[in-house]
Amino acid sequence: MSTAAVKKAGKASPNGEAQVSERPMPDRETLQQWYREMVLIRRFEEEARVAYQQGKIGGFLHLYIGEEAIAVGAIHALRPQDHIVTHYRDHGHALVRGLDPQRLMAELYGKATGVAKGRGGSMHFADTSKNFWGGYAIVAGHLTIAVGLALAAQRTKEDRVAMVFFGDGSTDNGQFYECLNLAALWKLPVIFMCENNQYGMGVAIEKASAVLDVHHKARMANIESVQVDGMNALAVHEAVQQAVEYTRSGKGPYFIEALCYRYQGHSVADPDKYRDPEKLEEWKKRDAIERVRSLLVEQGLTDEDIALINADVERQIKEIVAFAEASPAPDISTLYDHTYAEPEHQAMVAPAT
Amino acid sequence: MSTAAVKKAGKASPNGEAQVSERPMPDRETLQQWYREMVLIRRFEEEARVAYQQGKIGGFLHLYIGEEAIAVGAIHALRPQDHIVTHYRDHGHALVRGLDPQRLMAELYGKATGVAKGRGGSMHFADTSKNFWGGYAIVAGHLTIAVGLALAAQRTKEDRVAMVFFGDGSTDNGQFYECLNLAALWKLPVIFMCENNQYGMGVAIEKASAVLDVHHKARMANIESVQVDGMNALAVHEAVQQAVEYTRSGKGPYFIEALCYRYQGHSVADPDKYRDPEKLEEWKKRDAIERVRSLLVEQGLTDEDIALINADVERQIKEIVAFAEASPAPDISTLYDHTYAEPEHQAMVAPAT
Amino acid sequence: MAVITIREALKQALREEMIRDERVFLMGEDIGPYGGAFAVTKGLYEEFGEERVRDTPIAEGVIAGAAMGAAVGGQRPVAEIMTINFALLTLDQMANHAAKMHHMFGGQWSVPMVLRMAAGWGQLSATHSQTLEVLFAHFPGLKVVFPGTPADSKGMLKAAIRDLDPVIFIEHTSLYGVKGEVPEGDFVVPLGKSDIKRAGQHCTIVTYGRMLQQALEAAKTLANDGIEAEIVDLRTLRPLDIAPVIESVQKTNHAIVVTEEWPTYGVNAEIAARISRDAFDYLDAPVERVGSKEVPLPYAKNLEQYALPWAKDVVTAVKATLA
Amino acid sequence: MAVITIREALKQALREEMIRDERVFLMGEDIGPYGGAFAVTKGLYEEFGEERVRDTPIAEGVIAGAAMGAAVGGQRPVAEIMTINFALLTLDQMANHAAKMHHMFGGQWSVPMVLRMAAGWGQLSATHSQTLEVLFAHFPGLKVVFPGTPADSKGMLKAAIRDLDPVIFIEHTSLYGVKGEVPEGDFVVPLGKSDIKRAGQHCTIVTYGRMLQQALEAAKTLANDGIEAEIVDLRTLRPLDIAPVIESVQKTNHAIVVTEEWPTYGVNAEIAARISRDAFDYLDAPVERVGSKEVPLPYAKNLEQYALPWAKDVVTAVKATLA
Ligand SMILES: Cc1ncc(C[n+]2csc(CCOP(=O)(O)OP(=O)(O)O)c2C)c(N)n1
Ligand SMILES: Cc1ncc(C[n+]2csc(CCOP(=O)(O)OP(=O)(O)O)c2C)c(N)n1
Ligand SMILES: [Mg+2]
Ligand SMILES: [Mg+2]
Repeated sequence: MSTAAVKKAGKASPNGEAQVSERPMPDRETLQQWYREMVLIRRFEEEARVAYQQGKIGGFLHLYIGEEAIAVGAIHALRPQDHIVTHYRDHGHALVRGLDPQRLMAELYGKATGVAKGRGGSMHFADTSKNFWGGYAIVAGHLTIAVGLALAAQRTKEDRVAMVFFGDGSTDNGQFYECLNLAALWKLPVIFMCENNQYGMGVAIEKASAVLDVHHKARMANIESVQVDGMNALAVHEAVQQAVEYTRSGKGPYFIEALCYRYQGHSVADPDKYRDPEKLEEWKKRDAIERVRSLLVEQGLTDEDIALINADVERQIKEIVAFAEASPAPDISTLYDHTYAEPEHQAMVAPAT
Repeated sequence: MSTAAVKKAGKASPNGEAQVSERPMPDRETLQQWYREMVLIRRFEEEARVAYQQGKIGGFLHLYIGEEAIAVGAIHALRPQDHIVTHYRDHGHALVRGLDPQRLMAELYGKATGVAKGRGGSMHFADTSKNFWGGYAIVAGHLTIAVGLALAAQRTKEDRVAMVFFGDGSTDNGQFYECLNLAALWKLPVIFMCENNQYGMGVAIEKASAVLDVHHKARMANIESVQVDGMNALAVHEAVQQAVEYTRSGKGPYFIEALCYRYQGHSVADPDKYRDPEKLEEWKKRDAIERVRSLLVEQGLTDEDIALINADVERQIKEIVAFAEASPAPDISTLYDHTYAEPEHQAMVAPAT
Repeated sequence: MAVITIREALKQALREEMIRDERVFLMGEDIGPYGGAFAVTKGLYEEFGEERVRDTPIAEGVIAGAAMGAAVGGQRPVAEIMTINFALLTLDQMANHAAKMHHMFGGQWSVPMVLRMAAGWGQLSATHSQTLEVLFAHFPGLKVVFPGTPADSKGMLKAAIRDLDPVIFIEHTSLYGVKGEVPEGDFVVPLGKSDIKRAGQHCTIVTYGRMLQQALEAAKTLANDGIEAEIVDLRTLRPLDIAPVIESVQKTNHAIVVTEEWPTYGVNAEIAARISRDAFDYLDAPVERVGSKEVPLPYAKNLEQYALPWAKDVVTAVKATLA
Repeated sequence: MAVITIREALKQALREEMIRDERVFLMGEDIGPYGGAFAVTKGLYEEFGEERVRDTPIAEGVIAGAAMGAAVGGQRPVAEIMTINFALLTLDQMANHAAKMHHMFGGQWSVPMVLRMAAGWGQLSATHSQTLEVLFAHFPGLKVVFPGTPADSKGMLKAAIRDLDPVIFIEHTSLYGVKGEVPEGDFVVPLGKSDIKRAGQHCTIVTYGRMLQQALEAAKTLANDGIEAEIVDLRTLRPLDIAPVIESVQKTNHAIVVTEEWPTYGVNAEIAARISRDAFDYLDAPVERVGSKEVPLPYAKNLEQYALPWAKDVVTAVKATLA
């Protein structure tokens, strides 16, 4: 394998100094899988966008397109028992974690077969069997859940870490800070994974944060932190491997800032008039999927091999959409379901229909 | 004047490096005034404690005894137009700012003549004519008020800074963090004055904060910060002078951590069983009043001169208590007063009696 | 009179007050170049510049709190919380601080600030679909305004900005496009006054906000069946002007309270309780209550629409009451 | 049966549940070596150690939030918020997250946590004297418990800890010293059941928390005048068990709702509205409401005592209703 590629991956050490990687490059099968997953995320979201424009999907639809390297690099450095909590921009994380794509699309369609039975929609993907504890829509509020999951793991001495995804905009919120401090104080096994796409909706980070190197914020709580290239799945992967090792060894939380740029508006409804199109083009030149594709080519895959993968994704996308389309809407009679977990209290709230 | 004393005062530069002071030492009159104020604070509170034990004062009574150097050093570095906001441990700040001590004691007694007409009590001293915008009892919540006052000053281009006092325990709260970030981002003329007495009620700072050098927390928001000896009024004064100059010049907020130790429990009701009595004795050896007293002696005051000051304070204390005792309780008919400032809405809420 | 949308009415109010008074400024998330999440502030950044139209970090506590402090310092801030769901993060500032200051310090100063926020839904799922006005309305010292027409939106926002006390000003996302006549000139509608939006003699519908529009629609349907509903629009939830409600019920002898929130422990409950007591001898039937079904609002469209209250639910409730 | 204080009853509940279930742990400000601001946890740190009795920073958001996350992760956290006034800082966590999770994710998991907090006053002035249970009770998905006796305090805290859903457990500082009989053994009182605390035929007093004790006192005074009040203790405010209330009013034909909060938009309103509707044909007089005067509570003792509701106010209200 080429060490050049790994150097390019830019493994970074705690507190930001670049280091030469000693980790082996992921093998070809792995890279192929990553490539396929990133293409799946992108295609899944493109289809979702179409369905949204057709009125089949409602509410907000926040696309992850352009940021795929982060989910792929990060989540593959976790083990199945590790917990994941994320924000509303959650499609990528859910797909990489292996949630059933058909049930995810069904959730977008608001169908009874959706992962949240159509209750959550785009912002609230979850599957407890995958230790995927949900996407959340209150900026920064969900960080506490990851801190708590890490606390549970610490209490029971389980070998688990909790990873939480959030945006740069979240790091100006008080709940973020309280989470950093408690996690550091109690040495909780939580990895803070900041997807710094440099905007919170239409507000540029310069207009929202007094600190532009977001990972520096972790240091106010004495938390090890690193900035990585969020367009590069390998770089993210290495950083997260290192974070997981650090955290599993009982040293406490870890903070990773992955620099990236979303390819479209904040949500599908946002015409994105506040960003410089040229800057966006610059970022697109560093496209995460393209980067892994060219690594695969370096490693001997032909254009045909890659076309085969793409075609397989297309086939799957068709199945996904077909499943969502064909699924039934939730039955009105189920509206009150799951208001309470305790059966007797649930019985008190569900009026006879 | 003795430069030694000033060096001893330990002027510190932004971000903590010690510097040799170039400022002149306060003159004898000034020092005498500071001495008198510190004695007044201490005696005022001792009297209040007695009245509390006699049931004449209710609620919470948080004493400032041991921390007097901070109020004196800090507030005398401000100008009358500068705003002050503080927490519930507010007696010292109010007295130094020149709020009428008789009306302050009357407030403790819950009398109509109190600064807040008996509505606020110990935790809520205020006098708008002194730009003293109140003590507040929600930890960290009041920092926003100072940030807003600074914003008002910035908007109107008034030459004013806002100073906010708060404890170390407050610096673990999300509202603290949001205030730092906004103040830094908008370069607001606010001085954060942290009274680090190393405890938040019965919890030692080590059990509450992942960062023990509290002023380091300011740097995460790119705010200049310094740690000073909070037992030394001169050191505090120098640091605040420097902060005011910095902030007035438009450079934005400034953060000062004054290291201190309270001499008694969190409030009068706290038996203070969780702290090491020996450590407390160590701190008492560095008593703020003693320190200024010996400076005065160095400058030629005799024990008699000092006894005269003390006696004058005693005389005043008697008047203060007599005023509070003699004042009437608020009339029941005034209960609804000031619920709203708009007369027609006030009229809607005050039922006919 | 010009016919404009509620969105336009709100913007006019902001703009006119900003021109009238230098102390008025705006702060909030995405209100600048982005134009506001619901485009209410669109164009104001361009007109007034970034000093008076201030984008903020995503930090609701300090948005409310710094606005409060600026008000204490003599300014007239209008802060925007993008949606009422996030306003839970401002409750400490508004309820523990802004609501208390005037009283707790013996009337020395007041807090002339406005906190605008949008209630609403639209397949946004449970955390983004709440109508939580009652949380603020519970606190003496706060004022809570929830207008339902373009004229009231403009006139009451102007009144709120001029008001000496802290005002929670609630808008509804599904109302922004609603059109209506708005008088020209410096049009101000006083806070704290309920308003009869439709006269009728058979029953009284008490409502505000989005449900005012639904109630008006329901009244049309009912009129076809010969039922003339009187509609009392509360507009201000605190301080509450209940007299017009009681007078109306004394005339109609029937009352239906219609709110969008979960009725349990909602504004709905207070109004029903007040009518039941103050018009006790006039009521020919129990006060009926219409609101959302008591579940976190689901994403799926059919569930969402079913859980929310509509004109038809008002019609049903009125008929049940009159039956 | 042992006669113990509410403080002791609460501590017993915590202690027994911690012994019974390793997953139970405590977290909150000053609950460790300090023993808790109101001494409820005194001794538990010494008995269970700092892993299970965790002092926290003064950061209510993450106290509630980390407890919630630990519950999601299979633990049974009991978090303490020193006083309910600071619980405004937990509303986002409790109302936007804990309350919603079970429903919003289609029932995949639940949030078995307890958030304990003390309401109360005592010359603490406006920001430290609130009784804000209604803010939590408004949210479907939350459970809100407010016991008024030692037995209920112990039994319901144990029930709350074993409950699968998020429970807001409210105590009252002026009740901690109240004594009463508490059954021995593993004594659990189910949530969601109102309880007749005194039988009577002339009027129904609906109450909970501190006002239960005041109502019991009032009932004694009334009995001297030949008035037998029936007292219904709600105990759980959500889910609300209203049937015993309605049944009682059907018998007594008179109802008085007694709460310590500001009645406007309070729990008080909901109960009054429900009685007025569901017992419409049985009421001989309007439902009377007793609560605090609607101002931020002042520090001065005379004002404070005057603003708060007492047994004598209950007596007055009952007599007015029966007049
Ligand atoms: C507490 C809160 N405030 C405001 C919002 C509205 N809002 C939703 S997403 C968003 C921007 C968040 O930016 P960032 O954290 O950087 O994530 P990104 O969308 O860029 O991935 C805002 C302001 C919210 N959901 N929650
Ligand atoms: C938000 C909030 N949480 C908890 C409390 C209870 N409380 C009052 S003072 C205090 C300790 C504060 O410590 P610190 O900020 O260091 O100030 P100090 O009392 O040491 O001067 C606590 C926990 C409160 N008043 N507000
Ligand atoms: Mg972002
Ligand atoms: Mg302290």
